[in-house]
Amino acid sequence: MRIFYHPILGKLEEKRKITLEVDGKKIAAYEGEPIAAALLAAGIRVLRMSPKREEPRGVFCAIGRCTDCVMIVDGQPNVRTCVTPARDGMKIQTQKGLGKWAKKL
Amino acid sequence: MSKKDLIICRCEEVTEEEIKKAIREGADNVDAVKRATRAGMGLCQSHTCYTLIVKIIHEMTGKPIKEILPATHRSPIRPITAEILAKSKNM
Amino acid sequence: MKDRLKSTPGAWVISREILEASPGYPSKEELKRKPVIVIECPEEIPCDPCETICPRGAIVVGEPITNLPRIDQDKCNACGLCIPICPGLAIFLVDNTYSEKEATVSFPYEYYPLPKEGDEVNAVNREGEIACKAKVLKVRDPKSHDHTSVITIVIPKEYSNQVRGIELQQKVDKNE
Amino acid sequence: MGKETMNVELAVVGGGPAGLAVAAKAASYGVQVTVFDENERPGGQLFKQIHKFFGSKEHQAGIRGHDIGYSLLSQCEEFGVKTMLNTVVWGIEKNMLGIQNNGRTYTIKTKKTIIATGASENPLCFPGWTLSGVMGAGAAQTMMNVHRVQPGQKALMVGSGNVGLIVSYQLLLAGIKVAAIVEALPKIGGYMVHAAKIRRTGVPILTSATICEARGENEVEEAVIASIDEKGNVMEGTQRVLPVDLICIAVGLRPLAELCWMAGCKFMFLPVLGDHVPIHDENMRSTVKDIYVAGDVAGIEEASTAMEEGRLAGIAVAEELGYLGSEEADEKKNLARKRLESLRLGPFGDTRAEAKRKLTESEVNR
Amino acid sequence: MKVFDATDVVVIGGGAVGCSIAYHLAKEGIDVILFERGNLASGASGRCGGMVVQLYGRELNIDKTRKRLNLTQLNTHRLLELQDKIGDFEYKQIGSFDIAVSEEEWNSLKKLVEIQHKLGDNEIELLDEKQTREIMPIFGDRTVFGSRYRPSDGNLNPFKLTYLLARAAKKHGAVICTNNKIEEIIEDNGKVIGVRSCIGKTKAKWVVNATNAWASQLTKEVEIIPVREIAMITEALPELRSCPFEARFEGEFAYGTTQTKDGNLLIGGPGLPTGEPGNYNYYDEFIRLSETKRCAEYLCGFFPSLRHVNVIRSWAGTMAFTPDGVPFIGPIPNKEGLLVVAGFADGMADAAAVGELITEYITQVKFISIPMEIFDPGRPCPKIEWPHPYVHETLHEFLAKKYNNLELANKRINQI
Repeated sequence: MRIFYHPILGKLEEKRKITLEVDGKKIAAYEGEPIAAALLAAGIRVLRMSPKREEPRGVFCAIGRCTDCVMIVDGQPNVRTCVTPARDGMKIQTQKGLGKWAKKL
Repeated sequence: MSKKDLIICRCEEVTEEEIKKAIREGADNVDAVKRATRAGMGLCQSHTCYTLIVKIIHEMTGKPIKEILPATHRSPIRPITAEILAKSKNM
Repeated sequence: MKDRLKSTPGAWVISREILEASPGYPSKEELKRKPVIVIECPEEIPCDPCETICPRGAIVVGEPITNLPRIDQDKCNACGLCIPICPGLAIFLVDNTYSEKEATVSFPYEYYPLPKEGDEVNAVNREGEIACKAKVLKVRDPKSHDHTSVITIVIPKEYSNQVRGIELQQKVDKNE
Repeated sequence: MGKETMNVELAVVGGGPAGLAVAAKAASYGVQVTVFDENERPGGQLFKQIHKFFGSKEHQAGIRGHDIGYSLLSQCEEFGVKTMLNTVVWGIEKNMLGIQNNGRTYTIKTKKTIIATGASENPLCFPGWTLSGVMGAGAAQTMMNVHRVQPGQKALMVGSGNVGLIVSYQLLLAGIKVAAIVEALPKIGGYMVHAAKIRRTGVPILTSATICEARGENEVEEAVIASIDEKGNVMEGTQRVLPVDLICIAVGLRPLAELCWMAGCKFMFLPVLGDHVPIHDENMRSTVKDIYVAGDVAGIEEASTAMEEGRLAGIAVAEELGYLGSEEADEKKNLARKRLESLRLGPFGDTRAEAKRKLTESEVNR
Repeated sequence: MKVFDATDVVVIGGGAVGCSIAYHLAKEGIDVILFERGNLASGASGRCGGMVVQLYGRELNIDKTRKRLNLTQLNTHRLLELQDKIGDFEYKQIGSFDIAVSEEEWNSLKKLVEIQHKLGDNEIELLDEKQTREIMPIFGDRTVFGSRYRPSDGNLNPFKLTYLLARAAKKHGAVICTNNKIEEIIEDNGKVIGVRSCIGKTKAKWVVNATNAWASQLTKEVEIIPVREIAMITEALPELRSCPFEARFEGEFAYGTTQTKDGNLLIGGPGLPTGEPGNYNYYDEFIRLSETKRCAEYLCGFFPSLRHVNVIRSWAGTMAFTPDGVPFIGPIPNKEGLLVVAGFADGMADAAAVGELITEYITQVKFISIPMEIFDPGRPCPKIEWPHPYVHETLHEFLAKKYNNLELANKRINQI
């Protein structure tokens, strides 16, 4: 959920709205905000399933250090969504295990 | 979830039990635990689990915490694609 | 499960005795006699904006900066400038002279939404427990306060020593 | 940017409170400064800190962290500090930094380097801690204060240091309910005034208590908490289940010092400053030539101390580079040190002041 | 008597080779203490590709092909058996390549394979471009002329091999003592009687110096040439069809693509020593920015389709060579009780077999499995192929010769 009004920070600044495609579904986002924030705003908190135990994971450190929030972004797995800015039309997928590469390796 | 399955290294999904086993077998520092279990060898390069491992080593061996150093830090300290790393000259 | 989670006794707050013994706390007589500033700041933190902002020099921290703020109630005219500036939100204004049976308490408040003047609200004590009903007398939120509003509520006089705020105006789940 | 090698007089790694303070200060004397920061915007943790700062007027007390951030930024701009954002410093080798920016890597050759990379949060592990919805308190803070997104609807805060208390308060400000704050020690760790303002909203603070487990199918749905004895063992029968979807871990910070380790800086173990801390002298100079440290990376403290350390380092570097006479520099450095000293007064600062003394008086500095 | 006072055999060095020796000895009921100055696998065993390549190099070892192969072939068999006994160390026989990236290289490779066949190395295959790409499709559109291929080569997880060997050794009664540096091998009248470390003296009937790149520091009689090695690791990737390879890249020598079970890929090559003239450091484990980058260039160069993968770390380690390129395995003349096992550029290709051979030597005082003369540390070691590189300038020449590109070597030297 977005914090549209914050008692200290005031009204949410209007930024350019963009659309992300997450596992085939379209969600609205603001340009430049971290992908993870956009997903959180859309109520998507499970970002990947771990490779060995296939357990759900989400945002943990939010500063790009723990690498727990990695997802497949535009066909590339292991993208740290908490520090990767959202851009219009990005295709984002929940990463299962090591993830599938769009490009043939 | 049983305590036995408790994950310490989130990236490589190494459990507390596996780490304790390595310590029982003689690994008494972060680097040795890493070599024995892969804890800290994942994407984040031991950033998150390192202090947890230090604590376990300390509790099991009694080694003072100040003597348990992190594993060696080497470039790149954040994941960077090979292409970007390679795309530079004059280094 | 249904019983409310309670704070561990003594976990967070220094007893009222200590609070009242700290140099920023007015005496019983002063509390009775006039509107007074009440500083609930019993820890030696390096901090002195209350001293800096006071136009009458009534609040003194001095050197070292970790001194507890002292207040000279004779110099203080209870203007309340120190309330919104305190980073700890630890300064209040208590006026037991408001009417025969009622007192006012002014306190800093940063939550959204703000109550409106004239609202009937629940006044809470330092533990967040509802102490009594209150009426919102004033809501001051000028730019200079930088989003720390100062709210004045009217309460029965006997609660003036314990009421330090109001229940949050956002919806609270009563079940927990 | 065409060239792959850039010469920078002073490279500042990290554009948080310390880094920006160094940059503004050094640049004000004429040093050519470039700040490198991994984020899309500078300010580091300052923009998360929406509360008013403690301290005195010189420390910008009573002003909110993010506003201090804006003013530091405008100072940097005024003095011509170059800021490279979205830029990862991925390695260091003597007077060279390896950086990545906009899909390329560059080598930065520097005369002086300031490492002001700040801190990262300590983890706490318990069954279920990998579930989505368990996150660092700082992570939750970033999401709500910087990105304006609620990280959950109802939270449990683990840890009652200043971070735990302040973030709990900020969760409330963001319209998120806080079910409880649990603290393993018998007393809260942070300032009483922070605890007091949270308590006024009725949020319970449970000391000698811990989180036992996070439960949920895919995300956190509930947290199990319990009382612990003096040895830290859970007391049977005290477990309680709280329906929460967010568990914030606030069990301390530690210096984010990878670059210092890589550069070969010598360290000292000082728990009160967070962990192993790079040894530095009273000018914030590390044990490696031309490398300085400032802020949390040089020991976990407050943002206000970070900025003072930054100013101190900025003056020292300007002097070293010949932009400032030694007499003038000494005078300014002493003022900065005085301000630092005053921030380290009192029961909360004493131990830090002592630890800092150990660092600066370390033999390896001689 | 205390544990460390006396034993039958002291093994110095806790890499795969040392641990293998300890394991094989202990299995035979021999008292053995292994001393490692750091952690297990903290030397070349922890900084290598885990490649099990039975015969390296083009110019080297040709005349010794068969003899050298005796050992590595034995090792290949033993690794398979060992995996059943001590646990899974991810050993896979997936083949290995020596790639020709130019017409000229391709021609010389063809000749080389012919010679090898004549020498009795019947396994080695010559694969053309198409065949090479079939086995390793990740070469993409990279120019490949062909390759030399050995199907029974492969790779393993060197950490696991080392730790499993150590664990098995302990199970059989061996004592493994890490973080304890041996300061000196104690002698008495031309006879080795034990070792000295900071925890005191340990008497032993036999001392095995298995410190590889560091062997000369304890045993002056052997000349070991340390060569810095650099490598880079990628993030874990889904399983790729790849196998260990060596190839020239812009004239430099590179190797890699050992994908572990966990999915990470490794690629690297030799690095130059660091330090100042007169004080070069061949053991420097700091990887320079330019070296990390160089490894990334290898990856992008060989496998264009992998250029988008993340690099997560890099390292520098130390390989060891002997002056003639053949490891030293055996007794030191006139030093009764002292064995040296060192000079492995690729210890994984020897570790299992060497453990067995040393055990045979100690228990029966003779080699029984394969002829060992070629590995004799006391052999005359002409320094023709491998000039002494302790002096930086000669290493420079050595690299130039090895890369067959003096200009390039000069350039690399100037970068230091």
